[in-house]
Amino acid sequence: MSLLTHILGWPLLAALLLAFVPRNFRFLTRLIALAATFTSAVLAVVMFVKFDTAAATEYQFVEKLPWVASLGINYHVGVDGLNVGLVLMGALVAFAACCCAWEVQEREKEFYILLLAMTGGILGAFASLDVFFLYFFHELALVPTFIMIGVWGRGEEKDYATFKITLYLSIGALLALIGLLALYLQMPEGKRTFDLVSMTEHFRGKAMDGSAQQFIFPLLLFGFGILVSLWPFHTWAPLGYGSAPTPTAMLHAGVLKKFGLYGLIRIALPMMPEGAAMWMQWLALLCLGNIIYCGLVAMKQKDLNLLIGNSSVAHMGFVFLGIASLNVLGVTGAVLVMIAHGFLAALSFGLSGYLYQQTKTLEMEKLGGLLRQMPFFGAALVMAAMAGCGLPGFANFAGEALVFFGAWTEFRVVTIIAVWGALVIGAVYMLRAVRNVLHGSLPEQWHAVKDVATPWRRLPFALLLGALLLFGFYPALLTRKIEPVVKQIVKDARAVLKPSVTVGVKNLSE
Amino acid sequence: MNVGLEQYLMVSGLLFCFGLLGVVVRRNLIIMYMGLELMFNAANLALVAFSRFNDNLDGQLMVFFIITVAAAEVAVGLALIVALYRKRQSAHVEDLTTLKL
Amino acid sequence: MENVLFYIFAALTLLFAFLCVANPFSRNPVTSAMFLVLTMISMAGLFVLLQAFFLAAVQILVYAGAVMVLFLFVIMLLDIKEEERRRFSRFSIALGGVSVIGLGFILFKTIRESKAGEGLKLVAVKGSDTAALGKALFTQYLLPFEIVSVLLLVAMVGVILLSKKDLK
Amino acid sequence: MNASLIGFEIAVVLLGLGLLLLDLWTPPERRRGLGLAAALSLLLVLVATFVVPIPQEAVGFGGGYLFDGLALFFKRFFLVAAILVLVMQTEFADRIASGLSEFYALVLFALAGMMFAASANNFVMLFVAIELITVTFYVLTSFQRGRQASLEAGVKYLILGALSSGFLVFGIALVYGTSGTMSFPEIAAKIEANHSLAHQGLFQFGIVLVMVALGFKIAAVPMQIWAPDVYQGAPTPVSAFLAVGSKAAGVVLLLRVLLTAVPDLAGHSAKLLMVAAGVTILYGSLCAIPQRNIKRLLGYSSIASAGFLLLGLSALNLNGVSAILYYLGGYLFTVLAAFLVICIVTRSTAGQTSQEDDVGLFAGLHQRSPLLATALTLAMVSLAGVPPLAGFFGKFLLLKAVVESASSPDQTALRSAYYTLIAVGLTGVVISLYYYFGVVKAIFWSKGVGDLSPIPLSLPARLSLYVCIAGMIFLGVYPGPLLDLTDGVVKAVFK
Amino acid sequence: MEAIKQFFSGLSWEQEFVIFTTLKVCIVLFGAVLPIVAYAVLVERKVSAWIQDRVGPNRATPFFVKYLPVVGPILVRLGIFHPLADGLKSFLKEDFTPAHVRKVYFWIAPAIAVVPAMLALAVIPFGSKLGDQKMVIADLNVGILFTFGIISLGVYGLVLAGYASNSKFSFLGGIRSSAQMISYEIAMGMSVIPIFMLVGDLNLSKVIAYQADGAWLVFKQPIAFVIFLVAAFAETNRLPFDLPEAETELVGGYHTEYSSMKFALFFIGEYTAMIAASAMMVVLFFGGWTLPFAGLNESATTFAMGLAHIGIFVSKMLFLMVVFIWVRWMLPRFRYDQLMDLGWRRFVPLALVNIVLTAVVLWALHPK
Repeated sequence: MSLLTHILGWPLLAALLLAFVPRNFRFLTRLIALAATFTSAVLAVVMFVKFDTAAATEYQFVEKLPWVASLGINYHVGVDGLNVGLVLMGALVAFAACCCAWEVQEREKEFYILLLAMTGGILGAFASLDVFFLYFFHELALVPTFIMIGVWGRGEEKDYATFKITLYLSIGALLALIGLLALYLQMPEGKRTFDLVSMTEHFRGKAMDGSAQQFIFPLLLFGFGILVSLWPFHTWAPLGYGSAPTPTAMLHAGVLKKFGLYGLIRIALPMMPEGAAMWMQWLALLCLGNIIYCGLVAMKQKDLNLLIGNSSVAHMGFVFLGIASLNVLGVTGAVLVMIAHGFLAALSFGLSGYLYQQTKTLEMEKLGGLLRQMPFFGAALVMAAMAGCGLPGFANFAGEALVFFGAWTEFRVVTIIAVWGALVIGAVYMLRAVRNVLHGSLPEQWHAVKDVATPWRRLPFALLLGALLLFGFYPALLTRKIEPVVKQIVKDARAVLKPSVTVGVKNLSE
Repeated sequence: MNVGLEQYLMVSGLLFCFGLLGVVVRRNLIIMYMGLELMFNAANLALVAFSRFNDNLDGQLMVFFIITVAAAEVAVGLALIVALYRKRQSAHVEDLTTLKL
Repeated sequence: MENVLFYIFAALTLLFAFLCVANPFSRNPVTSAMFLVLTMISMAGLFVLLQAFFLAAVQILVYAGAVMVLFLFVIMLLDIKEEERRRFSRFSIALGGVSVIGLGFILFKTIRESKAGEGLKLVAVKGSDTAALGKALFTQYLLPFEIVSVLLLVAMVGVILLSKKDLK
Repeated sequence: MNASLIGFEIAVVLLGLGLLLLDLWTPPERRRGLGLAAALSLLLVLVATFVVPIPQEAVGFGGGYLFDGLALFFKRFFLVAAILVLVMQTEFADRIASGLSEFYALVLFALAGMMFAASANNFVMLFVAIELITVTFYVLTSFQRGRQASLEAGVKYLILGALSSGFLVFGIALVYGTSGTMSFPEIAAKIEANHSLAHQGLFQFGIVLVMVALGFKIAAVPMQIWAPDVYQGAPTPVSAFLAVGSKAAGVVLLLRVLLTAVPDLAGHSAKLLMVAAGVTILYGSLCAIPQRNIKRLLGYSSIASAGFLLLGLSALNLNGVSAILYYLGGYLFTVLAAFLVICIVTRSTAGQTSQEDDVGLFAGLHQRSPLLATALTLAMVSLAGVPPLAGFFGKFLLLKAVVESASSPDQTALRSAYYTLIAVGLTGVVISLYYYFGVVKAIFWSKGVGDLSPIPLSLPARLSLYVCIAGMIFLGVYPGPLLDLTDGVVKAVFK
Repeated sequence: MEAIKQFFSGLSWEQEFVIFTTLKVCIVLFGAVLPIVAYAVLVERKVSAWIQDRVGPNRATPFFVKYLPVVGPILVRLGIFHPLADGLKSFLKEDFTPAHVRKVYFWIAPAIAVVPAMLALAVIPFGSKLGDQKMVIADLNVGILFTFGIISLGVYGLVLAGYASNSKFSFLGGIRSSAQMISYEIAMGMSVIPIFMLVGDLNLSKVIAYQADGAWLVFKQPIAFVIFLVAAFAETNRLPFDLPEAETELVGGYHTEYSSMKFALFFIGEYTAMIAASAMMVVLFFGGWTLPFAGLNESATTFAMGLAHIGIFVSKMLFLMVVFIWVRWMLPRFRYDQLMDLGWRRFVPLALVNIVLTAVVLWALHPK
């Protein structure tokens, strides 16, 4: 069996196993969950290391089993430069989230089962090279999210948030499903398959009918867009993350949300260049909504979690901008941001979750001066904030810079506004948050709060920070893998555009 | 005017409508049930007329089955209505109120 | 003569049927039942005009003779008081009336337009239609016949179950 | 006269008669076991359908009875359903005041009716089979005649059922009259020979009436009103059999009439089908939202499912039909699992709450019986159409078929209608998530849980639950075999 | 005479049909049925008197008859004039309508009770031929079914009478009668099926023709005859099955509230039903108008022979009516549950067995 199957299989297997563990064996439950996620994280690292960068455009670690032959559905997993980083990120974040799950005290068994199912789903969604399984795994990850928010969520608006997130995400997923089905049916009869590789090959050779593209592309764009909280369909995100239990928020905001973006880059762009050409302008405008509007909203937040949620929506704007630019720099940057933001969002939510655990509140006005009380926590939060502002040294910087370079050649005005938004607005709310939470005088009631004490508890934060820094200082680790693939995708996607438009500037790795 | 298939169908159609009227407007279960019988009879008339004018026996056989089935249905139906009446002391549709939201 | 008889029987059938479901003078269920009996009998007349003697007899035997007696039986047994204490809701009458008239109109139109009877003549029955029916019933339609027998068994079991006294 | 063709049906009827007789010699305290015996015998019949050599395609009894792949598929379907229902009935036995053996036997007769319906090839067989099913269900629905709800449900089913029968016979009369034959293939042949027949007003009117009547069986708009009331009021196993068996019988007859008899007209009435499908889905989904009674909720959910089945039909392609069969296959296990759990849970809490069958009864179920909680959760999740369960793949196939039609070049005129329909279908799915998860929530996270005593499970019930769970998961995770089967069947039958 | 012949030969088929049918109806009804009913009542009273060792009605006399020599006193003794007096009485009595009844039905019910019984006679061939005319009012192909259909309508009169009277005795009587009649109709209907299996036709004339060719069916189908006979008692509400009007329990049953002519109509109805039942039995089991000697088995060729056939038929029928009356005074009344038990659990299965038996025998004799 391929390494990938192991990576996504262990968590699912562990979920199944947990179903048979008695309820009161709490330690065993957690142990199994941790072991499974740890295994997949380690395996993911192994995979990442063993990944042959020279052959980044090839699919590696491939496994293909026929599943439903009559429909052309195969269990087909594999990674190329585009998703290898995402799988790694997913596995690491899953492990971190599992470490942070200690805050859940009731019904642990169910929680861990759902968490593991979600993990397996996420990893499967990123590793699948079959459209059906792509969707299948995504749904498998999505549904536990709803349940976890509904049950273990917090805050007064929990039920409303559950309802809203379920509604929005289901609609998004189903729209995407229709789009994918339509895509499948565009294949000539007899050759129909859900296999992503063959589909891409097919449409590369013989472009899809223009009117079909006009129809399918927006379905995918908005279907996936809703999943990624594209403005103006983003309102579920801050609310949902605000109410979600920490591990769920980490996994969803960090990893699962990226699925929509991945789908856009992997499926929509290469197969439907005409659709892309038509809609990218609009996407560029909409992403301003994410960056500016949500940034402004984030500034107004009084609750730390809502602030992080809004900022996460704002960050998605950068990715959209990168995709909209449709050149090698922009899209590579977008993928980089996806990975970086995965670590960042997980880190932020993990931290805010820890804080909530200690103080039972996240209202920034009530907090303050916690740095003295909790040095490790404070340091981590500051670094997360810095990463969020896009300071150099963190992976976000590399990604965002690439995005802006890429976008600059395409939409100057938009880029200027976006940069302003990113630098100014982002800095304002992040720094205000840091100030409100960490600095100032320490209110009486917080004298008893404790820092993240044991190394064990510190592990997830350290891991995520480490990853952020690693890829921040050495982004080529990723870009070298991403870029060749993106080149191909961009070439496909630009197939119908006038040749006068520049195709990227130059290779980054040079 | 010479009487042909059309005239029979008209009668049958009207009969069907009357039956339906009974079901829709009346509120007494038993009378509603009578309306249903009328609808069956309308079908019977149409079937016999078609069968005879097409000179094809299938329609009459169908009538035979319909009559038999209708009789069985009436037996069960009336038993049910009686059983309900014993419990409820009413045979009115408006009184069927147990099953609500 | 057949034409005249047709119009007589048809008119009677329709009149009785109407009085059965919407009698302006009485809302007594017994009256309805009796008008239904009359409808059945007039319809048997129509069957005879169509030379379907067997079915005419069965119609009277089963419907008028057994089914309707059952109805009457039940009405009397329950001694259902007349509906008159309740008022019909105007709305339901209007709605029912309109929909039924609409349906009737559509039916009327389709029957008119489809010219169903064109070129078809009533052929006189040769010999006994009963024999032909019986033959078909026990050859071609044997299976439905047997199924109906199961159905009758079910009805029998059902009626007994529904109406027997509890032994508690 | 080719009696061997109806061997399975004969076996079932004889089994029913045998039960009625055995009742005489069985002491009351052992009658409950008769149900299990019947279930085992049916299992034998089911096995026989795999073992006995079966003709590929055969017609018998004057062309009225057709044995083909579709018939066989549905016969097996009904047998499985009946076996599970019988097990459920033995669990339900305490609440049947008298006539337990008849309770079992009637299910067998209804089963026979369904099996005949699966093979109906002319309108006489259709009518007779459908009436056998319906009349049996009148009795079954009102079987708990000590309970007012049961009786009311029976009466409601009776009136509306008879109304639909009225439509059915009048429709048959018109179709027969205009085409001059009762047989489905002959009608098709007549249309083939004379196309104006298909456009004749009376003929179309007749077909519409027949459709409406069959719509009653599958609980589709406009004949859907009975479903919630009857599901709620009927004894739980009966509701289950109604939801699965009766509905599937309606589906198979609908397929036979639409695709064998009037394939041409099916194309013309696509819009009608679409409207019915859309309205049914919306009605079922929206009305289910405020429900507190679990059986009533399932009633509305069954309406929505009927809408999805019609969705597959209105796709007007063979993949749609195959999807319908697949969906039904998953639906079988899903719904029966749900009702089995309801049946067992309400037994152990009977009389403790004023509101019977309220969703609140499931509070704390996961502590009382993890197996039951799992089964019900999986059923709800599967109904909601979430992977990796059977319901997901069924809905996936249905939607796929509709999208296929929408994007096919032959259906350009209907394209926008198909898009609307897809949108409606999606809306239905999204809404349904809400109320299905309401039940899941009640199982795991309701507040104020009172009774936490464990629920004992009998061996047959346990086995049935395992079968249902396995079915749901298998059909969701590994749809290949069943899909190949349904594809093959549909292609062979409807060419 | 010539003129009359001329007149008839000039008629169209339809006109001829109408005229002769009307004639037959009138003759049968007023020439046969009503007198027979009237004198059946007398026979009933006389027979009961003999059985109970009484004299019976022996007073009524028109003012002149008793002065006739020899014949007069005998006629009076025989009570010949009692039916006349009874008829007169029923016309002249006060026709009282109680206040609590449901008027319309109260008036209609007696009529409904009479009509079906009379209609049932329409298909019975009471002779072979007179001239060119078949001696049957309507020679239907489905004769027997028609009879059963009509007889089954007879129940309405009683039920409605019970309902209209609005008193519990009447009501119970009505309910009882409907249940009883429906129940026994089944046994009755099934009992005759073997006959038609043998004959192969539902037409009653054919049944007679079949018996003319061989033995009477009463010998071939004794079981059927017994069932039919018993069911006929039940259908006509005669003792031992006269539960609907059991005096000791229900006063007068469904006709408790009736008086005068309306009561008389019920009476006529009952006796007409008896006539019909007897006539049916004659046709079905006793060879109808045939006698197995003197060439009487053949359809009549002469006018006299036609009359003889009618005479034979009527005699057979009268004999059976006497049996009806005789039984009434010999047997006690059954209990209601016994009645139902007998019908459903004895006769229905018996009739079924009989059908199967006949089928088996037929199959054995004429294998395909």
